[in-house]
Amino acid sequence: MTDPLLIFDVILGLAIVALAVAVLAMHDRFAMIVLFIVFGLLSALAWVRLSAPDVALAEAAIGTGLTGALLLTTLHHIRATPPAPVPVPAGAIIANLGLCGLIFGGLVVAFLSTPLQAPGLALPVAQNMEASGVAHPVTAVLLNFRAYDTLMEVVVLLAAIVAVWMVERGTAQAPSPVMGEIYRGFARLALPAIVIIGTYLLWVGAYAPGGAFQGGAVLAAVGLLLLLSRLYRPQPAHRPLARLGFVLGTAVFAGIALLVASGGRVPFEYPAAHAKTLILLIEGMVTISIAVTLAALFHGREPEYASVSENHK
Amino acid sequence: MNDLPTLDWPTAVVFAPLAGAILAFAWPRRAAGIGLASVLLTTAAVAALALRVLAEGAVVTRLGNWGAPLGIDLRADGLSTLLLAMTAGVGLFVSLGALDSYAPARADERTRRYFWPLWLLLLTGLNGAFLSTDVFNLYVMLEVIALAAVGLTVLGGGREAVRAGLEYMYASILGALLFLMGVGFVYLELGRLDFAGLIAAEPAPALTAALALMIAGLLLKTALFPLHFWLPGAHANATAPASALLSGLVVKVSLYIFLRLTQYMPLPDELLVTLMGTLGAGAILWGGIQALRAERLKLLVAWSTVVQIGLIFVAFARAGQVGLAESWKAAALLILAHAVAKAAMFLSAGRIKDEVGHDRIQDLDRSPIRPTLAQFTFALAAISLIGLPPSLGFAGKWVLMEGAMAAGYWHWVGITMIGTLLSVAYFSRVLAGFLRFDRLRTPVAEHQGWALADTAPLVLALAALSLGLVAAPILAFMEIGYPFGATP
Amino acid sequence: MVIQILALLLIVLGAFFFVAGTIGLLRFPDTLCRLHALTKADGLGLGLTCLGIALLAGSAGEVSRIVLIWFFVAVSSAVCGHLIARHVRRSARASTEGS
Amino acid sequence: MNSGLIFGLTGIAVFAIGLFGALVMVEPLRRVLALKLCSVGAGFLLVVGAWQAPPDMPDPVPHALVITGIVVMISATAVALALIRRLHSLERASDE
Repeated sequence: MTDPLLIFDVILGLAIVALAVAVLAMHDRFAMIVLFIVFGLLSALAWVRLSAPDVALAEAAIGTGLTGALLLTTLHHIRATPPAPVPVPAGAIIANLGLCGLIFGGLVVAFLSTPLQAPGLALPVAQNMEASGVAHPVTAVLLNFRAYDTLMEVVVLLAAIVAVWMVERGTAQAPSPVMGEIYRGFARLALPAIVIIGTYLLWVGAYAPGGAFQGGAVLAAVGLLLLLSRLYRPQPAHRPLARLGFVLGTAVFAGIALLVASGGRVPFEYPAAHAKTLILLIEGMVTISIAVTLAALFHGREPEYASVSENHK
Repeated sequence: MNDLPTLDWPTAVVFAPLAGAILAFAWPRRAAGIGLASVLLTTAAVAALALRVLAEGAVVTRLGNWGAPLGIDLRADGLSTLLLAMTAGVGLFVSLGALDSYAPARADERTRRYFWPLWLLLLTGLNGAFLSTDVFNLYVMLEVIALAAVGLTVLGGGREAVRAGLEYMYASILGALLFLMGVGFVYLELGRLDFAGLIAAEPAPALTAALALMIAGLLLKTALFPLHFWLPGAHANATAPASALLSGLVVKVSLYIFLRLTQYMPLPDELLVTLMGTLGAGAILWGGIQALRAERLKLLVAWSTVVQIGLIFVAFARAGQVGLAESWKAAALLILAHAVAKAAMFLSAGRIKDEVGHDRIQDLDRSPIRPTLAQFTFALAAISLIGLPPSLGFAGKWVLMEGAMAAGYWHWVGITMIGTLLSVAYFSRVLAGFLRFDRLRTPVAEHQGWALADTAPLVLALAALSLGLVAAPILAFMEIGYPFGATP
Repeated sequence: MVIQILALLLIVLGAFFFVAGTIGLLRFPDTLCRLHALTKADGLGLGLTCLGIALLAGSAGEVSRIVLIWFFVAVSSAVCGHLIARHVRRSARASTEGS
Repeated sequence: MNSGLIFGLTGIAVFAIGLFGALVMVEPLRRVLALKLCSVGAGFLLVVGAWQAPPDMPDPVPHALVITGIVVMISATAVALALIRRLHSLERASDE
C-alpha cells in the first residue's frame, strides 16, 4: 500500500495543473485572478510538502498575496473597458498546443533522466555554515554565500519601482473603492499585529524559516492596508522620503559589501566576528526597502502635484 | 597609484554604475551630473581592468571568498573585457549625446530625471552579465537589464512607445523564464550553476533540454528571426539615446551569453549550428526586405538591427560545429562593429528627426532644414554597417567569409553577399534622400549650429570606421584568458 | 493516546465543516447565501481544527500561536464577509437605481 | 513514486501551460498570468531539485534561488501591469 501522503501529493499536483488550465480558460477576469490566487496558495502548499517552508512563505506572501493585490488593482483600473474579443485563429491554437505538448514531452523525458535527490550543494553549505554568521541555511545562502545574487535581486526591485514611477507619470489613479467603517476598524486592529509578525519573520530568519523577503512582504501588507483604508494618502512632499526608502536596502547592502573589502578581504567577505551583526543590519534595511517598494508598486504612480495629471476621467 | 592593483576592478565595474543609479534616483535634481560622473568612473574602471587583463590575463574575483560553486565568481577575460569596453565606450558617448538630447529645451523634466537612473541600472546589469560566471546570476542580470530597458523604451511616453514597450516586456519576461527553466535543469543534472561545472559536464538529456530552453530564451531576447517581432516597434519608438542603447548594447548581452553557453555546454550536434545559421539567413533576407519597405527612418534603422543580428548568427555558424572554436571571434567582432555603428546611427537618426521635425524617408529630401552633420554621421555609420573597408564591419565580414571559405561553406558566403547588397539598397534610400534637393525650390537652411548631440554620434561613427584598422590587435585581445578552449 | 484520538476527531469534524461550507459555496444560488454557508461553516471548521491541533501541540508557545492564528483568521474572514456583503448590497442598489 | 517526482511533473506541466498561454493569449492581464504560471513552474523544478526524501534535509541553495526568482517575478509583473494601466489610460484618452 502506498503512503497516503503520496495520494495527497498526486491529488494536489493534479489540482494545481487543473487550476493552471482554469486560470487561462476562465472567461471572467475577476474570477481568473481569484483562481490564480488559489493556484498560488496550493503551489505554496506543495512546496511545504517538498520541505521548502521558506519558499512556500515567500510564494504565499509575495508571489500570490501581493501579486494578487497588484492584479486586482490593475483590473480595477482597466475594468471600464471589457477586453475586445480578438479571435485567435484555430490553426495558431492547434500549432501552439502541439508545440507546447512537444516541449512538455521533451522536458519530462529530460526530467526523468536526471538524478533525483542528488546532493547538490547541500554538503558545501553545511560545511561552511559555521563561518556564515547565521544558523538557517537558506538565509546563509541568500545573505552570505550568494549575497551578490540577492543584492542584484534588490536592484531588480529598485529598477521596477523606477520604471513604474516613470511609466505611470501623469496618469490619475482610478478612485479606490470605499471600504467602510468596519474595514477601518479591522485595519486598526491588524496593523500592529502585522508589524509584529513581519518583524518576527525577519528576526526568526537567522535560525528558522523566514527572513528579509518574507518579513518585508508582510510589512508591505501594512502599506496596502494603510493605502486601502486611506489612513495614509501618498503626498508629493513625501517623495524624497519614499525614494530614500526604495534605495536604502540596495545602498546599505552594496555599501557593506564594499566596505568589508579591506585588509586582504574581498567584497562580500564579512569579517567572522561581525558577520551576524552585519547580516542582520543588511536584512533589516533590505526588509524596509522591500516593504516600502512593494507597497509603492501596489500604489503605482508617483504622487504628483495636481497640475500635471488629469487625463483620466 | 600604489593601491591600484589592490582595488578590485571587476567589482568596481559593477558597483560604480550601481552607486550612480542609487544617487541619481535619490537626488533627481542632480541626476545628470551624477549620471555622467558615474559613467566616467565606470569607464575608468573598465580601462583599468583592461590594462590588468592585458598585463596578467584573466582576472577572477571570488565574491565573499567562498569560490564557485558555493559562491559566485566574477571573471574578466579577453572577450568579456572587450564587451565591457564596448559598453563603456558606447555608453559614454550616448550619455554625452543624451545630455544634449534631454536638455531642458528639448525634453520635459521627468524624462531627464528618469533617464539617468534607468540607464545606470541598465549599465549595472550589462557589466554584471559580462562578468558573470554563474547561470542563475546571469538570469538575475537579464532581469535587471530587461526592466531597465523596458523603462528606457517607454521614456518618450507616447502610445506607440508604451504599446511596443509592453510587447517588449512580454518577450523579455518569457525569454528570461525560459532561461530560468534551463537553469533549473542544469541544477537538477549537475547540482551546481557555475561555468566550470558546465565545462566539466558530460552530455546528458537534461543538459540538452537546459541548453535548448536557455537558447530559446536568449534568441527571443536577442530577437533572432522569427522571434524578432517585438524589436522594430520597441527600438523605433523609443527616444534616440534610448534606441541607441537598446540596439547597440542590450541585444548584445543575450548574444554574448549565447556565445558562452554554446561553447561551454555540450552541443547535441551539427544540426543546431546549421539551424542558427539558417535563422540568421532568414533574418538577413526578411529584415532586409522590411528595411526596404520601411517608411520611417528609425524603423529602417531598427530593421537593420534585425539584419545585423542575423549576420552575427551566420558568422557563428559559418564553419559548422568544428569551426566553433574560431567562429566566435567573427561573431564577437561583428557584435562590436554593430554596437558602435548602430549607436551612432540611432543617435544621428534622432538628430535628423529632431531637426527636420519628422523621419519619413520619402520626404527627407524636401526638408527646408539640412542637419548636415547628422546626415554625414549617418552615412559614416552606414558604411560600417554595409561593411565597406576600412570599417570594423568590413573586418568582421572579412573574418566571417574567410572562415566560411576555408571550411568550404559557400552558402554562408552567398548569404553574406546578399545581405551586403540588401543593406546597400536600403541605406541608399536614405542617403539618396540626403543628397537630392532638386525638388526643393525654397532656400535651404543649414543645420542649427553644432551641438554636443551631433558630436557624440560623429565620434562613434568615426570609431566604427577606424577601429577596422586595429582589428588584428582586437582579435588578439579577445583571446586573452582563453575564453573558449582547453584551459578554462 | 486518548488526547490523540480526541484531536483526530476534532480535526476530522473541522474538515467536515469545511467541506460542507465548500459545497454550500458551490451549490447555493446567490452571493449572500453562499457567504452565509462559507463564513458560518468555515468559522466552525477553523475553530475545531485549531482546537484539535492545539491538543497535539508540544508547548505553550505553540498553543498561543495557534490561538493567535485562529483569532486573526476568524477576524479577517468576518471582515471579508462583511466587505463582500456590503459590495453585493451596494451594487444591487446601484443597479436598481440605474434601471 | 515519490513527492519529488510528482511535483516535478506538476511543475513541468504548469510551465508548459503557462508557455502556451503566453504564446496564444491576447488579453494583457491573461498574458501576465500566463508568464506568472511559467515562473511557478520553474520554481517547482528548482524546489524539486533541492528535495530529499524526509528525514534528510533539503539542499538550501535552490530554495534561495526560488525566493530570488519570486521577488524578481513580482518586480517584472508590477512593471508589466503599470504598462497595461498606462496603455489603457492613453487609449481611453485618445478615444475621447
